[in-house]
Amino acid sequence: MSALLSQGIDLMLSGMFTVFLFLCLLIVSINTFAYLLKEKTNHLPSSFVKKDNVIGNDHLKIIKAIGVRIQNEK
Amino acid sequence: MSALLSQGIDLMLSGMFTVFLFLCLLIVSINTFAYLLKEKTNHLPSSFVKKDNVIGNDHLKIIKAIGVRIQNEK
Amino acid sequence: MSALLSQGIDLMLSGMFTVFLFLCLLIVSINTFAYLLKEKTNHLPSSFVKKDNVIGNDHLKIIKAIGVRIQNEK
Amino acid sequence: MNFLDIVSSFGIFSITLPQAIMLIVGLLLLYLAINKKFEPLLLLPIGFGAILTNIPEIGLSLSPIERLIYENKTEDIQILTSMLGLEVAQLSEYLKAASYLELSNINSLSIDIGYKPGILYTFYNVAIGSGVAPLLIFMGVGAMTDFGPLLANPKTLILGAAAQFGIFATVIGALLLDHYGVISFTLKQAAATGIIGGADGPTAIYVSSILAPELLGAIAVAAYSYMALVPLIQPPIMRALTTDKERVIEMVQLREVSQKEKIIFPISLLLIVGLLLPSAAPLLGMLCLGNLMKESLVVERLSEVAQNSLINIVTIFLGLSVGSKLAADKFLTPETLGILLLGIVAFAIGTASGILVAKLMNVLSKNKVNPLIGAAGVSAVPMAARVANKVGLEYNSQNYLLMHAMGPNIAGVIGSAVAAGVMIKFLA
Amino acid sequence: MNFLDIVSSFGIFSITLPQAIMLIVGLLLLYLAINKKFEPLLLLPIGFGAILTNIPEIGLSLSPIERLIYENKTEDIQILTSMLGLEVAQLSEYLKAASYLELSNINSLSIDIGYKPGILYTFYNVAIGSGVAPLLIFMGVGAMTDFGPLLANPKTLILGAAAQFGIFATVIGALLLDHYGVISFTLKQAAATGIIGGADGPTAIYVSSILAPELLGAIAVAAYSYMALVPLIQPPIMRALTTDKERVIEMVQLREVSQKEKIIFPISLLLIVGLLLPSAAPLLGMLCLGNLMKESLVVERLSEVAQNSLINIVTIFLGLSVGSKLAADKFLTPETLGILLLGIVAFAIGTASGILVAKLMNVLSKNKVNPLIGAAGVSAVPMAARVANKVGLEYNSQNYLLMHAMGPNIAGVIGSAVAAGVMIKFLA
Amino acid sequence: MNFLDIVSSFGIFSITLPQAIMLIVGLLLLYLAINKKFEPLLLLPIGFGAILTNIPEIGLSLSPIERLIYENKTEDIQILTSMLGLEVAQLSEYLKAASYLELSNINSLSIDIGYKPGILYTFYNVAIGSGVAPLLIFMGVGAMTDFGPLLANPKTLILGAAAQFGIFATVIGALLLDHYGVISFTLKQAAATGIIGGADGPTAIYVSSILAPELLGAIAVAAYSYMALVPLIQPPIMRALTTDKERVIEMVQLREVSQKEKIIFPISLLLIVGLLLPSAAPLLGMLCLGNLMKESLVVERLSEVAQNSLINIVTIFLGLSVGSKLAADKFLTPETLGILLLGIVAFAIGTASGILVAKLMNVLSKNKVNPLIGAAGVSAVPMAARVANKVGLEYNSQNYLLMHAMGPNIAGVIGSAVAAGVMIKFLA
Ligand code: NA
Ligand code: NA
Ligand code: NA
Repeated sequence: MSALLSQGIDLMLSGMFTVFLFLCLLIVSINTFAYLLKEKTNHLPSSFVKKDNVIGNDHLKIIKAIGVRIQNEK
Repeated sequence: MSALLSQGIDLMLSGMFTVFLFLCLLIVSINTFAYLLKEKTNHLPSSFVKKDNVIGNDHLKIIKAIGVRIQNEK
Repeated sequence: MSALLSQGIDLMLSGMFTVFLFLCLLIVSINTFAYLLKEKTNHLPSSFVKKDNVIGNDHLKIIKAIGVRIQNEK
Repeated sequence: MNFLDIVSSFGIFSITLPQAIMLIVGLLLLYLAINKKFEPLLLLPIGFGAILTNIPEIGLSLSPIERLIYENKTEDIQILTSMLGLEVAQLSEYLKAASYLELSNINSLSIDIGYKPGILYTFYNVAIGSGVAPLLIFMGVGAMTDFGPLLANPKTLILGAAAQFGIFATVIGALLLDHYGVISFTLKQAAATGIIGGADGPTAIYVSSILAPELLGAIAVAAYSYMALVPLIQPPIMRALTTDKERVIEMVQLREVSQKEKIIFPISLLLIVGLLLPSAAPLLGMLCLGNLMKESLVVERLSEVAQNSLINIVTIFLGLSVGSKLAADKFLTPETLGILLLGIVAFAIGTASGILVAKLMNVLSKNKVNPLIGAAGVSAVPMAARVANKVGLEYNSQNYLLMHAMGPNIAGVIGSAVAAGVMIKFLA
Repeated sequence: MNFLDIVSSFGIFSITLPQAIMLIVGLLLLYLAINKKFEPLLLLPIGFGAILTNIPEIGLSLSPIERLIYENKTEDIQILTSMLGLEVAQLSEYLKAASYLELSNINSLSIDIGYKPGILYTFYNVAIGSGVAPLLIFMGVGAMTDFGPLLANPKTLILGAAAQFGIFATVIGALLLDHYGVISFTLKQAAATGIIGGADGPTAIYVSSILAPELLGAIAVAAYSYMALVPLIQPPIMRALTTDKERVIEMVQLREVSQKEKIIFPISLLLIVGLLLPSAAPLLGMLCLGNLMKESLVVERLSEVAQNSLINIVTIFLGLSVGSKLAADKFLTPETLGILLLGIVAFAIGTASGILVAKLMNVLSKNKVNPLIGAAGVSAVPMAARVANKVGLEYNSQNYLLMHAMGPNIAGVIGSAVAAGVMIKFLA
Repeated sequence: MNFLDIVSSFGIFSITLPQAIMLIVGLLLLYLAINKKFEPLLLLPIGFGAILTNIPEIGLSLSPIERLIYENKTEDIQILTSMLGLEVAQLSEYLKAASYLELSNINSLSIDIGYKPGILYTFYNVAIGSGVAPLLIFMGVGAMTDFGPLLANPKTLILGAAAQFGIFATVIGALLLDHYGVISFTLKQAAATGIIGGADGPTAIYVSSILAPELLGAIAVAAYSYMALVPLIQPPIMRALTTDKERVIEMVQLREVSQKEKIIFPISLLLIVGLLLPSAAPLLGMLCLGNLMKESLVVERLSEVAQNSLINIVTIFLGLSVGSKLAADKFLTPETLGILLLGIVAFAIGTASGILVAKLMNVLSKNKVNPLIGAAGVSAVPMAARVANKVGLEYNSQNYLLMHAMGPNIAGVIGSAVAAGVMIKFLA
């Protein structure tokens, strides 16, 4: 294998390694902050959480509506 | 006549020649494309063309209205 | 007193002198133009001036309303 | 330091008479812009820039070396000349002969000695020296222009060509002034002066920044002022050169122009300019780009920004940069008087040429044009077209010439950009 | 001067065949942008810039010295070589070996001789050479991006990582082409070519401006064209690599994400990139800045301008600058063919990698993901996410994958910026 | 290359403690901007810029030669020194003594060796080094400011003058710190520190960029932070220096100001600054230009863009550029501590001076002013005026001082720009 090819493979290995490591660290960071912030908002009354679900359903409707529009666009 | 003046006249002649030639070429180009695109849209029903005239009248009204406003502005 | 300190005091004196002189000149200029422009508009009918007062009251109301909003904001 | 020293160091005690005169000129431009609404978008920042430029002591429109010389501190001049290995007396000769590279080094040295470039000098270099600002204005103009009236009646392009005669006749006029020793003009300067007749601000600035930057201030001021004066300059000429019968000619209603034609037009104009007159390609190319962004309907974001934020930002800098060329020593010259004189001649001849060629067209063709719209060929968009419309209405109150005049009016923009290209090609 | 001389001096008579071909390429890009709506925001100005660049005679994308050589006037070349103390024959060797400082001096000399930098050359240097334009675009993208879907389901970040395999596989592909003597690529050129697989315009432009500016034109055109072609490129691969059962997988509804999480995300991303891979910090940093301006809710003025006026203005200059790299002699090369070929391979491999890793994740985890969203990991925001949604709906008309696909889609932007950082770190 | 090598090359392993501290400072600024709403328009980009600046390895705020030295690769340093004909050990001496021209050449050489300028270094030079950004902010501020309240009651200008005593007292304070060996300040540095008391961000940045760029970061951070803290800093001083009787004074209603007066004001201010204190003309001139564009009512397009798109774009770059001056080695110094300390002193003295002179005016004039509005003379527009209004309402719930306080508040902007002009005139 030529030196150039071997350098390319080195680049690929270190590149993919870094990309995965980076995004995994990002996952860890996201999950950590999600957990920490959840902790803090856990004291909210359950009625608030329910309301949240209702919003969730609205959200779903919106997503579907967007989807339909996109489909029509294409 | 001084050299400078004669250069100026040269500039004038080549300038006016180029300006006219340029804009004449542009006229040819505009007419050509107008003709080519008309060819394509000639298959439209005559009712469409009539409608076009009606739009034309609206157009005229708008122009007159603009004119009146401009007159008032001045 | 060190040379540096004395330079600082020089800077302070000339600075404050210039600032005051500058803003005083600005006061003179503002008052002059206010006077000159008043002269010109003095020929307006008194009804216009009255109207002006009415506007003034509106102005006051607006200022109060703004004040209330700012207070609430804080 | 006592307070008298401070007072005696005030700028007013070092002002020169020419600077004082230029401050008044700046105020006059502000007055024309604000009270008379003379092209305020340009004349307001130009007038303001003129005042800033002529503030004493500070040299806001000067390069570092120019500031060093303007402030005239013996000590600093000696430092510079010793750095350059010159005698003090040799400096001005050296500077006159200096190449671009040497000047750039001298400016660096002057910065070392403590002279920063003036802020308006920076604005000028970035906005006009680079050529960028007039080009971006042209892009914005393109994005704001509807070429429809021109496409609907392309033969009115001829009128936009004819009116450019004002440009070249003025070049000859300037050279005659030079020939008879009244005011001296080089060919480049004469050409830059002539372009005022194009009645198109960015074109005039672009051309003069290339051919005669020393005259740019006067040329831009003349161009914008006379554009604002078009309603006064043109009607007498229009009345003198037309008969009552001609003035009431009603023109055939313009046909509808399809969107495809509007899209194809800037592209074909770009190709024609690219293949015929590459030196006009920057100006006309940017006009075409702006218009294509508008008409293509697929990049509304870009079209919108080109005709709003971007053109407005650029206009501020363009105006201030033009103002930076109104320094007393460069503006208060016989050339400026000549430019102001020749500029109005250029407008008049352009107007006349447009009208006369319209009359000639009527002789040759059965589809009559109202010769009043020929006057719109000088450009001064949209003022000249409105003037044609207004004068037309005076004689025939049902005869709205506005749309018909827009054709030669816009054609005049293209025409003067072509004339500019010819000048740059042969003289730059 | 007679009129024949004038006509014979028209640009068309000095056009070269490659220039003519490039004019057609420019027209083709305009056609794709306007009629086919292929990423018109970029391809319209790129196509327009390509035409401007290939206008004969004028060299709008050339530096002063390049213009001097392009215009090839014996006299001027002699002046320059005598200034440099060289024989004419030595000039091209000298230029090849010239350092940055020497080149800058040579350009100054060329300006002295009368050759100004072309306007597109100026645009390129300011917008891309400095790195500013792609960074500002990234800031605007950040200000327009809602990272919510990604924060709601962070494991989809894995898919955005996986799809970057397309980048590196393409690097190897380019090196194999070089190895077998088909088309020669250096490692830097191969890397810049690979980044097309990132399916992210600003990243591709940023990387190639650093690693292989000579290929930037082809790389940017390939990147934007293939991004526009994603709806054609991806579906066959998506169908080939998934089973009917997989394609109908419905995913758990995304949880609500709090504003605090959205504020913390760009900050933590910034810190991670700063502490891991500083070479990716300019790109990702600007993305984070834009996003933080949006999500912090305290600087709406800045967020608004970043995602409107500023990004639109920058897009115009970026497009024209990319177009300036489509000069005939640099674009009509075997490398361009190789880049166009490798670019589509990169997209295909990236798509496949995303899908396959999604399938692998389903093997390892009980919370199933629909592998179609893996294809969105290539980025091409938001096109690839829409494609995933559309293909999903074909098989399950109640299965809206759009929001789920946005996670890997945006992750793909981060992933390719990380890949870009690695390349810059090891190769720049 | 194995994966451990890759990991060990991560930026985190080359971070220095000062850099880590500065990352925390950057986060703190973001926290203050976002959570505490401390002047977020500036502190958010400043904080973000601070983080970018202190990312290890990459030197985003460094010039090419600084990056070369920061990365400290023996080989590259040797190449450079051999190019310069120096020993390696001589380099740092050489750089210290280098002139502007030499530095520019050294930077070119460093670019040749492979070190590009950091992106924040570029931003700083374009935005602040050139002086452009603070000036454009001032233009935008002018276009947003209504000078009406000041024109209606011009004697409140005196209060705007009085409050500038905070500036000069702080200069003396800094020199005393130097005198007693606590923290060393040069006169220029003391002046730049004093300008914090102007409570005006762009003025502080403009002055410190000219007099003490090495302190610009700390000065700008102090200025904006204390402006945000005005509601905490001022009220205790206001209460301490006024009696209950004074605080309830109701002021005569402001007269109407005609549009003509509003148009004439920026023009006469421009002339006064031009004829008295040209060194303040750039700052005040741009303020006047913005205001004239607003009040003239003839260039709404320009006024609109100056107070929206343009100022917003410039703010982003200004903030990042200020952040670029928060490099660890320049910020973590005793001077910074001194600046933070002196800055709050400056605000306090300015506040007190404004109040005391208002009391003095009441002794001399029968038209009483409420001394609370004297505190607004420090500027910190419009925060200090709001504070005056709020404290006034606490003691007299019908007494709206807001409009009355706007006069000295805006006068304070003019006053500190004049003070800035004096400093630049005597020290630059
Ligand atoms: Na014209
Ligand atoms: Na990507
Ligand atoms: Na102040």
